[in-house]
Amino acid sequence: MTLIFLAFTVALAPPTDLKAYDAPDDGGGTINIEWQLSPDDAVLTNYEIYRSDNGVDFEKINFIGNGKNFIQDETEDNKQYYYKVAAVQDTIRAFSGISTPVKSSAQWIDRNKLNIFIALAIFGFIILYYIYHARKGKELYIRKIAGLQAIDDAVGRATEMGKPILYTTGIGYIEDIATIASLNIIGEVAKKCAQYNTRFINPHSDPIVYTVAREIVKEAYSSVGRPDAFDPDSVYFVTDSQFAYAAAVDGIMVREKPATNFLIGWFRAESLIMAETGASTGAIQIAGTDQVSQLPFFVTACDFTLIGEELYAASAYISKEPLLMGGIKGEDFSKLIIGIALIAASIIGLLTKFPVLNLFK
Amino acid sequence: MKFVERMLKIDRRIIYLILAIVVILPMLFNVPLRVRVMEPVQKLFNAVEAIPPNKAMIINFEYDPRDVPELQPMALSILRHAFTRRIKILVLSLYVQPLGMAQSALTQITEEFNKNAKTNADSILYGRDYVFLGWQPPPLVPILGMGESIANVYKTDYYGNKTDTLPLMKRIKNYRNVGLLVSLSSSDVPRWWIEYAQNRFGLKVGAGVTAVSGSEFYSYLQTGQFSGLMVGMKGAAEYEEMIASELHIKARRKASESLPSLTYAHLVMIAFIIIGNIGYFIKGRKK
Amino acid sequence: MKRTLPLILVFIVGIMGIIPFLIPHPAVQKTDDFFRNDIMKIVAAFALVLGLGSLIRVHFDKIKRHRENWQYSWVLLLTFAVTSIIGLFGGVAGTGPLPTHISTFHFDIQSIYLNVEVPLGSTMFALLAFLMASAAYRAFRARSPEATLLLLSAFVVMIGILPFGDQISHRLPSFAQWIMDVPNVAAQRGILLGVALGMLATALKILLGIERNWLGGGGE
Amino acid sequence: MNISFDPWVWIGALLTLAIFSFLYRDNPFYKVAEHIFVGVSNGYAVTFYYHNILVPTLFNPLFRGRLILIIPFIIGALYFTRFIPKISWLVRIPIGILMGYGIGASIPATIQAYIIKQVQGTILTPYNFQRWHAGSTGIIWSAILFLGVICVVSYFYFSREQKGILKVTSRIGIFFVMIGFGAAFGYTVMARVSLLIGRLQFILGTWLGVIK
Repeated sequence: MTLIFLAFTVALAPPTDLKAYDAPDDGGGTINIEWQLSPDDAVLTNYEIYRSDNGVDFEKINFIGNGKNFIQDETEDNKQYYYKVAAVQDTIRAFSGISTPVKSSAQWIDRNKLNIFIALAIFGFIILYYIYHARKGKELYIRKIAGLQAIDDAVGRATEMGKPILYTTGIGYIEDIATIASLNIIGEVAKKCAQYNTRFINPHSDPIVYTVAREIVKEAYSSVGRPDAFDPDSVYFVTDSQFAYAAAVDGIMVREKPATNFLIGWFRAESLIMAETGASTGAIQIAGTDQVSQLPFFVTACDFTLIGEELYAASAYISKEPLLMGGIKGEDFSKLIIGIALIAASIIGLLTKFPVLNLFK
Repeated sequence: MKFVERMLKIDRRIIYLILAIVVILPMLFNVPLRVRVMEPVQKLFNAVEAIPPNKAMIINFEYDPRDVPELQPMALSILRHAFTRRIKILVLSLYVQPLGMAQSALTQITEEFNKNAKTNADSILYGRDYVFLGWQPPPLVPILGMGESIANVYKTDYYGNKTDTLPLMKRIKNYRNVGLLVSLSSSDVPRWWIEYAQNRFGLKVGAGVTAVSGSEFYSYLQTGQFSGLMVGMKGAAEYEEMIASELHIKARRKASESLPSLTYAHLVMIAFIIIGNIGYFIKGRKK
Repeated sequence: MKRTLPLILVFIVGIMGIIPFLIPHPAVQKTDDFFRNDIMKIVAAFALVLGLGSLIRVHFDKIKRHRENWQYSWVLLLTFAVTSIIGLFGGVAGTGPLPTHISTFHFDIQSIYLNVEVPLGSTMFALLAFLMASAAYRAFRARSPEATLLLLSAFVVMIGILPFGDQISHRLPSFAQWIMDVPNVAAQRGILLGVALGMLATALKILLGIERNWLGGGGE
Repeated sequence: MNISFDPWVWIGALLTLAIFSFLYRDNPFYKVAEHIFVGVSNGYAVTFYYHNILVPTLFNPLFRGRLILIIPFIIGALYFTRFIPKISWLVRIPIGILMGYGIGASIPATIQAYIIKQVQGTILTPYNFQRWHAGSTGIIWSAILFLGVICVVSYFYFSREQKGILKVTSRIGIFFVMIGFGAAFGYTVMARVSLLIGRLQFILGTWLGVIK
């Protein structure tokens, strides 16, 4: 009898050197448990994890498939726990030793994220430094950006043809940087429309973007001394449903036949639906977005496309605000640093064993 | 010259019309197009073949009517494959909408097999050869819970039978008795199976996804987290090709029948691009 | 006041948005949670009223002045009213006080969504098949080296992913995939790096109140 | 030929055709469909915002005495000041809060996803070479990728005229961009045509029943 019992207990080798420790860089409430696989791992049903708060009476709290040697346990902070792990084959269990007592706790800093904040510090400093310089009235050069030269002619053309101008900021929210960049450009376009007395159509798919745009356009009209010319119905909300919005904009394009369509902001699949419809009406189209997935379609269907960062550059450039221009110089310097970092890291990566990739987790 | 001019500005409606014709016509004649099977689908087929006799396969239906054209053919092929090889099947969804898709696929294929079954042995019986577990919210509960006990997560099946009374469920206790899970989805769900079921219980996972979402999933195949992958109608067609050539099943091949439409659509686009360029070059020379 | 108060707010709230990334401690995470899941959601929900206000005003105005196509504004306003009423009083699952079915015919909000909005949406989406064709025909002309490259790579990939491309050469599909994996990724990365820096710069300018365009006009 | 008798199928089919008719030219059917689309989508939005956000996250907890929720309620209400000229500037407060938080949160996310991750994937190291599963050619591909990224970035260098070396690199950069765009365009065709086939199967199959 005892022999058989013994036979069973020795039949299965237990998992060895069990480690239980507080999960690092987390908000507490978690303990990591690690062990060396049982030599019989292949034949196991699974591993069972047992927990105790006094080191004597354990209760099964979790289990994990064989081949695995790590699990996390949800715990109460600052309460002591003991762990042990059993290798299980059907009804047979072989227990590991009991872990040293361990408490879970919350950390104040997530070290894995530090690199992000170092990067933020570096780039942030550079950009702000150049903005500060620009404030001191240093003249800054920015190369020509095709789409921008086009804007003036576009409005002029519309005036001659006596046709309106359509401007859509896409389906982004107010916190999307592309939307904000677009809102910088919309003001300038509206100003020109006000000067030339060209009709301005601006449908929206987000109520907040609509509210802000309305203010900006209104401001643009009064800034050139024609507040009376502002038509409150020229800036309006349509719907927040992606394709319903596209359907509505398509409708405007074919009915109002704008001379120029501005498709500048944050776009998804509706980008080509609008761009191609606009092209079919013979309008000049100026597009711009930072959505890489949509750029191919704008580039094919539109006359001018502000690609990615060009959009932001444009929004700074067009306003001629030295402060905004300063930012661009800062971005350029940051690019140099990224380039250098890439090359340096590659040299290290190629010549040494140093795990350079871990710096960029 | 006149002709060249025309080559340069063909009315878009003509393009649309021709495109519509070449897409619709093949749909009326349903002539399947043969394809060479690419690695991702070959892998999935092999993964199904490799399921040991004592283990079952889980099919996770996770698509709504919108994705039927792309994903339903995959479902049918997988079911046909499994039933021919006598692989036991568990069917489930994490959300409620796809249940309808699953039901219709199961009815169609089981009838198809039982139509020409003579003995009880070679027919497909509910509870013995397959079980429709149905739906058990929230999604993470079944994904994790089935690692310990499937019957505990799905106390009753889709039809309300007590799960543990079904003969098949007496043998299939948890993921350890599951050789492969195939997730047919247009959303993120295949990723969840990897993140939770695979990372924790080493469950083998394969997937069938729509062409729109396809590109996001290839990397999981490269890293080996997916045992195989079908993308869009082409992927579905390749699987149909496999069961036709390897298992000699004579059945409708809906995806393969859509391939001609797909192909001709591409060819029409290419043709018009070429026409446009020819016109452009001739005109260029004239100047 | 009218401009400074909002600017100060943006700065503070912006910082509140940043730190939860660095600090896992519950003290921080819980506040962030409340901010994101309660305050943000609710404030955003209220905004819809502004939009709908505009929508309704514009269309009533159209009807009043008999602007071009004013009849269709009735269609819009009516479908809007009906859907809202069914949705608000019929309940999400059709379990509200308002009855949402006549014998076996259900017209609860979900059926409306599935049978009206979904078909309309997926058809608009499907239009792209046609629009891509006309766009490609018009734009893919070998005018310049750039345009030629655009055209060629589109070509290779279009043929390469087809069964028939494989019949031309077994190499073609893998070449198409290579274009997707190497030059395509290089282009995307390059653009993304620029975009990221642009975003960062703009974000900082907004938080620090250097870029205050969004305030629009009115009151110092 | 067994045509459907489900009214919803008919509605869906007619709307589908109305949208497709737009490809020929703008017409009354499309106009109706378009206006229905906008109307219904807004109606659905109202329902969704009310039943799935305001009721569960604001009203219910508030009436259960979670008074802190009065704060977002008031902030949200500030939107309406837009209609009261005297205090209309208050609308900037809810807008500022949404925008500020969104932008703040986006900063670390952007740096991680768009800068650090991209740089990591580009660095030339043995590990990145294997990632291609392309054997010995992996190193060449990584090298091309590396070159491409540097050149594309140089195209976005605004504060110097594109002369000399910068002219060369930015030209190469734009070549990469064009190849990438072309490929992405070509790759998308299949997905879009699949969607079209889906709609046609609905028309010809579910509705008209001319195809099985």
